[in-house]
Amino acid sequence: MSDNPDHPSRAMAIALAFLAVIWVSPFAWLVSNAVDPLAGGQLRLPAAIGPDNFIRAMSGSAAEQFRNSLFIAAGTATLTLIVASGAAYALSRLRVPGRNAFLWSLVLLRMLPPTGILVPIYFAAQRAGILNNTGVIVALTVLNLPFAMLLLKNFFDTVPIELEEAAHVEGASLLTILRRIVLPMSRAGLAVVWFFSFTGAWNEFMFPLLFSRTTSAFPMSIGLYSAFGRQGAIDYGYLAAFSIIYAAPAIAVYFMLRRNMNTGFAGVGVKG
Amino acid sequence: MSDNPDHPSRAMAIALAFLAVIWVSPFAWLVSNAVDPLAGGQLRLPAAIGPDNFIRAMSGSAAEQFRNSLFIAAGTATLTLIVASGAAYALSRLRVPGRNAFLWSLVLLRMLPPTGILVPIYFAAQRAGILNNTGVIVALTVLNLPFAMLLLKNFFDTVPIELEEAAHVEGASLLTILRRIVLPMSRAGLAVVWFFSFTGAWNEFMFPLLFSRTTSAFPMSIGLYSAFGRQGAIDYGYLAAFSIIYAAPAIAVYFMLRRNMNTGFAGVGVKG
Amino acid sequence: MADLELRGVEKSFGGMTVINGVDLSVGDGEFVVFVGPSGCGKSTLLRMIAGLEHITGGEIAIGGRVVNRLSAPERGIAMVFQSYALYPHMSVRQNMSFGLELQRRPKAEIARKVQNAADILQLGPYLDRMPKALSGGQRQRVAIGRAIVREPEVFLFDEPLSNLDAALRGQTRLEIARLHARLGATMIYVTHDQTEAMTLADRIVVLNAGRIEQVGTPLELYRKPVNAFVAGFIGGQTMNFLPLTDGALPLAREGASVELGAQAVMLGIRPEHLRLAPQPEADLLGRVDVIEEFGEFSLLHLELVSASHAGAGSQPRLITVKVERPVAAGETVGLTIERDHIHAFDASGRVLAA
Amino acid sequence: MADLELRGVEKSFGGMTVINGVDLSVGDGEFVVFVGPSGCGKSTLLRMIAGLEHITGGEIAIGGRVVNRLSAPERGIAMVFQSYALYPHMSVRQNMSFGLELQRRPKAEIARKVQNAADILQLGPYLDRMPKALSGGQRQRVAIGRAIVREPEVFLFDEPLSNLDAALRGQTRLEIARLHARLGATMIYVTHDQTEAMTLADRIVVLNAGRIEQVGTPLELYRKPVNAFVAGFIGGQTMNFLPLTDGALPLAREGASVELGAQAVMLGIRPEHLRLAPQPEADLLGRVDVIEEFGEFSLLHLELVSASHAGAGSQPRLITVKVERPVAAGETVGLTIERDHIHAFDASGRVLAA
Repeated sequence: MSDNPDHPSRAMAIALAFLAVIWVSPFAWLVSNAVDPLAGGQLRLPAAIGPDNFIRAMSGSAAEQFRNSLFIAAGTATLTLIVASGAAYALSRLRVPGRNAFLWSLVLLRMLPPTGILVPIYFAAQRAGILNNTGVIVALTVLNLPFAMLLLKNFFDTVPIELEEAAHVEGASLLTILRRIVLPMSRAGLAVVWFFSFTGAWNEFMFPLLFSRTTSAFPMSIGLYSAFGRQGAIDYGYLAAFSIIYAAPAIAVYFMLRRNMNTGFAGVGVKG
Repeated sequence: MSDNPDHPSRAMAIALAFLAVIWVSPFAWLVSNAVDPLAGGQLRLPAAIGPDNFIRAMSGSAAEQFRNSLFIAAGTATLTLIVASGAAYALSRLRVPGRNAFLWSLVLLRMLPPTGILVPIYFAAQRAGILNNTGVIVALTVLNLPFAMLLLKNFFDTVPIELEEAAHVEGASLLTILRRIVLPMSRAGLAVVWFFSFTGAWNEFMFPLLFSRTTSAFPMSIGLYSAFGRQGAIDYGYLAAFSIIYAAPAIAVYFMLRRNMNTGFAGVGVKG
Repeated sequence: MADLELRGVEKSFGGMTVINGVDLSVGDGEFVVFVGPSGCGKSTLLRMIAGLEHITGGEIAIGGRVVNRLSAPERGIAMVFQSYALYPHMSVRQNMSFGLELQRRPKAEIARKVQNAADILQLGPYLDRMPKALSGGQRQRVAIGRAIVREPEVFLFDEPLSNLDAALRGQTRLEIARLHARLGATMIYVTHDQTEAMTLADRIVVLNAGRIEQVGTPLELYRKPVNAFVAGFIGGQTMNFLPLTDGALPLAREGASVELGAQAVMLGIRPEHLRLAPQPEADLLGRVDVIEEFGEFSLLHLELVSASHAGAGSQPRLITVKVERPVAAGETVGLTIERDHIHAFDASGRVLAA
Repeated sequence: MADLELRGVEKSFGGMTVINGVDLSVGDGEFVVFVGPSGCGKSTLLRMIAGLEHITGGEIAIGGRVVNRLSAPERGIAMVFQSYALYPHMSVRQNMSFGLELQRRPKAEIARKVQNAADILQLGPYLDRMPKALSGGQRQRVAIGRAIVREPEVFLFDEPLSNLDAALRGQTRLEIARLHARLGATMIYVTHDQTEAMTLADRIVVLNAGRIEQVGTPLELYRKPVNAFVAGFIGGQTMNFLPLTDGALPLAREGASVELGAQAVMLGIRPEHLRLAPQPEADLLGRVDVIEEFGEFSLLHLELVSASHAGAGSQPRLITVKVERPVAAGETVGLTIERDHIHAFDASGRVLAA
C-alpha cells in the first residue's frame, strides 16, 4: 500500500533495534557474570575470566538436580508425544459424534490456571502412590495433552486425506499408512510437541516442589530458586553459571530439532 | 482411507471417553469439596452444601490477592498487545533487511527457560526501582513479546496486501487502513494474544514471588501456594473454593472473547 | 484389462440420495467420461467404483466379479486424483514404486516397470526429484505414472486436468488420449468440462442430480441430445432456446412459422446453425448487442426485434449466432434457421422425435 | 474519462529489467487489453499505471497530466483486482461506499451512486450481504461496482476473470463488454487468456519479456501477426509451424513446392486454413494420430508422412487440422494449404511481407 515498499521507515528500524537491545542485555549480563569468578552483579566486561563458577554449579546437589530435571523433561515429552499422537490421529480422521465439543471442552479446561487444579491432582497422586518424579511426569502429561492433541490434530489434518486414500488404493494397511505417510509428513509437528513439552517440564516449578518432597529429588528449577534465596550475600557468579547450565539443554534440544521445527512453526502459523 | 469412514471404531470411542473422565475428575473433586463446608478431600457427593468456603476465600487477604492478580494480568495483557501489534505490523509489511534473522533470534531467546533469565531481570528491575507489581508487568510483557509478535505478524500476514492496496487506491491513509481494514480483520489474533497474556500473567508464580516482597502485593497464585502449605490439617474446602475463585476470571475472559477467538484458534491452526 | 458393470447403483448419506439407481456397462478397453455440473454425483460415483465410498444399493462388477464387498486394493483399479495426491516426502521414483513395494515385488521388476512408465511419460530426467520441484504438468504425469506401473484392470481419473492452465490442459488432454490408444486399458474419467468429455471419450455419460441423463458417443450427444439439459450442456457455444406458441415459432415474415407439433414448447438451435440472411428472406431479425471476435469467427449476441419475439414488456430475448464475417454493433441483421438442426423440446424438457 | 499515454516506461528491480521501454497511446474511451504469458510484465505495467509500483524510467500521463510522482488515489483511476480484494468484514454496500466515504461525500450522494451501480450490475438483492455469502461471480461484480461508484477516469482490470469457472467466465466477459459500451470509459484490462483479449478488446497489446510485441485490433493480430510469437499466441487453435528448405516448403506431389523467398525459414498455417483433399491433389500427406471431437468440428492431429516432411530419424513432425467431418484414426489423409493464409517467418521469427 506504499508507493515505495522497498525502503523501510528509519524510525521503525530504530525501534526494532532498541527492542533487540533490551532483549539481549539480560543475556550479556548472564555471560559476563558467569565467566567472572569475581562477579559482582554489574553489566560490564568481566574483571577476570575463569571456570570456577561453572565448576561449582556442576558439582554436588546441582548435578543431581540436573539429572532429575532431565528425567522429568524427557519423560514428560515422550509420554505426551505417544499419547497425544494416538488420540490426535483418531480425532483428525474419525467422525466421532461430538468430536468438536470434546475438543473444545478440553481446550476450555486447559485454559484454567494449572495451579487451580493442583490441589485435586496432588491428592489423586497421593492416593495413587506416585507422589514422586514419576507422578510429576504423569501430571504434566495430563496437563499437556489438550494442546498437544490440538496441535498434532492440526498437523494430521494438513496431511490430505487423498494421500491416505491413494496409499489405501495401492494396498497399504492403516499401520503402513501411518508409518510411511502420516508420521513422516507430520515430523515437524511431532518435533514441536516434543520440544515444547520438554522445555515446559524442564521449567516446571510448582509440581516438583509439591510432589517431590525430598531434596534429592528436586530438579534444577527449584535449585535455582533456592540458590537465589540463600542467606547472606548473593553469589552472582554462581547464580549466573547455574542459570546458563540450566538453560543449556533446552537450547541443545532446540538445535537438534531445529531443522524439523522450522516447518513446524510454519504449521502453527509462523512463516519466518 | 477406510471403506467405511462413517463408523468410528468402538475402541477409539472408549479410549476418548476414558481420557475425558480422567480429565473431568479433578474438576468434579474441586466443585464437590468447595460447596461442602465439611469437605474432607474425597471425590464424593457433598455431605452438606453451603457457601462457607467461598465466603472465607473471598475475604481479607484473599480479596487483596484477587485485586493484585487482576492488576498484573490485565496490565500485562494490554501492554503486550499494544507493543506487539505495532512491532508485528512493521515486521509483516516492511522489508527490513535481516527481518527473518531478527524474528528467529527472538524466538530462540524465548526458548530459554524464563527462570534462566530471572536473575538478570531481577537486578535490572532493582536498578530501575520497579521491584513491585509494575515491574512484574514490564518483565512479563518483555517475555511475552516474541511470541505475541510472531502470532500477530502471522495474523497481519493473512490480511492480503491487495486489500490494503485497494484501500490505498480508494484514498485511505496508512492510519485509516490500519483502523478500518487491518485491525478489524485481525480481531481474532488480538483477542488470542490478549487472552493468553492475561492467563499467563494470572498464573505467574515466580516473578511476583521475587519482585513483590510484601505480602500485601502478592497475587492469588502465591496465595494458593501458601494456603496449601499452611501448618496443621489441610483445609480442603477452603482450598477448593479458593481454586475455583482463582480460576474464574480466566474462564470469564475466555467466554467474553470466545466468539472472536474461535477464528483466532483457526488462525493458529485449530480448526475445531 | 476388464469390463465394468454398474447395476442399479445407489448411494445415500443420512437420508439424502446422491446417486439414484445408475445402470451402465463399460466395455473392455473403452474410454468413458462422466460429465456433469458440480454436485451431480460424478465424483462420488467414481469413488464408489474405486471402493472409497460405500455402496448403499445395487452392484458393481469389474471383469465379471462383483466387487461390492471388496476393499479398494482388491478391485484391481488405479486412481489418478484431482490433487495428484503425490507423497510429498518421497521422490518421483519412490512415489511410483510405492505400490509395487507394498506388493513385495522383486526390486528388479519394480525398477523395470518404473523405468518403462517413465519412458512412456517422458519422466526419465525427473525420477530423483521431489514432487515440489516439479511443475503442475509434470506432477500430473507422475500421478499417471504411479497408476501405470501397477498395470490395473481399470484406470480411474478424477478431474485430472482441473489444476492446469488452459494451454497445458490442451496438451495433457492429447497425452491422455495417446496413452489410452497405447495401453488399450479401460478408463473412466470424471470432468465438469464438456470439451474434455467431447475430445477424450469413446462414450460420454452425462450426469445430473445423481441420475444419468444420456449415454452416447460425443457426436450422438452433440447431434441428438435427448433433453434440454444435455442440449444446453454439450457444445462449444451454448444452445439458443426459443419458446414456442402453440407448438410453432412465428417467423419475421408475416404469417410464416416453424411448426414443431402440439407437444413442443421450446425450440433449440445452436449458434453455429443460424445463418446471416438478407432481411426479406430472414426467419428472425435481431439487433447486434455485443460482438465477440475470435479471429476465425465471431459470436454475435443479438436482441430479437421481430415483433412476435420481443417479449411484451419483459426482458429482451437474446440469441447468439456464430458468423464468419464481422457485423457492426447496433446493426439489425436477418437470420435463417437451418431446419435440419432444429431440436424440439416438450414441457418436461424431453426431445421430441424430429 | 481520459486518454492515457506511456512514454518509454521502464521498471527494474535490483538490476533486473522487467519493463523495457514501453510506448503506448490509449484513446479516451478505448478498451485496451494487455495480454501475454505469465511473467511477461503485463501486471507490473498495470500496477505502474495504477501507482502501486514505482516507475524507474519514462513517463505516464493520464488525461494529459504526467502522474509519475502522484500517489495512486491522486491519479483518478479505479482498479479491479484478480482476487477481487473485497473487505471481508464489510457488507457489499459498505464495500461499495468505502471510497466515497473517505472522500467525505454527502450520505445521500453515496447512497444514490451505490444504488445506481447496484442497478447496473444487478446487485440490488445482495447489498446487505457479506462478501463471503456471495458466489464468485457476484464478488466479481461487487469489485466492479466498487470501481464504478468512484467514477474514475480510467478503469484498470487485473485478470478479473481468472478465478471463475469456464461457463461463468463466458458470461462475465459479456457483462464487461456491455459495461464498457454503457459507460464509455477508458479501460485497461490484463489477462493471459487470448480468448478474453480477442473478444473484449478494441486494441490488444501483446507483451513478452517486458516488451511490446505487437499492438493492434483483434482481427489485425489474427490475420497479420508481425512475428512467430504473436502468431503462436493468438488464435483458438495453435498455429502449425513448418520449417522450410531454402525458403520453400516441398510438397507431396513430386517437384512441387511453396516458394516463400530466400529469407524465409518457417511457414505458419492455422489448423482452420488446411483442407482435406484427395491424395493426388494434396500438398501434404498425414497419418491421423489423435482425433479430438468438438461436435461442430474435429481437430485431427496428424503425423506428416510425405517423404520430404517426415524428419530423418528425428521426432515425427506433427500438424493439426480443423475439419468438419470426422476421419478414422490411423488413416492417411491428404491436405491442401490455403495459399492466402500462409505466414512466412525469417530466422529471427519476424513475418516477411506476403
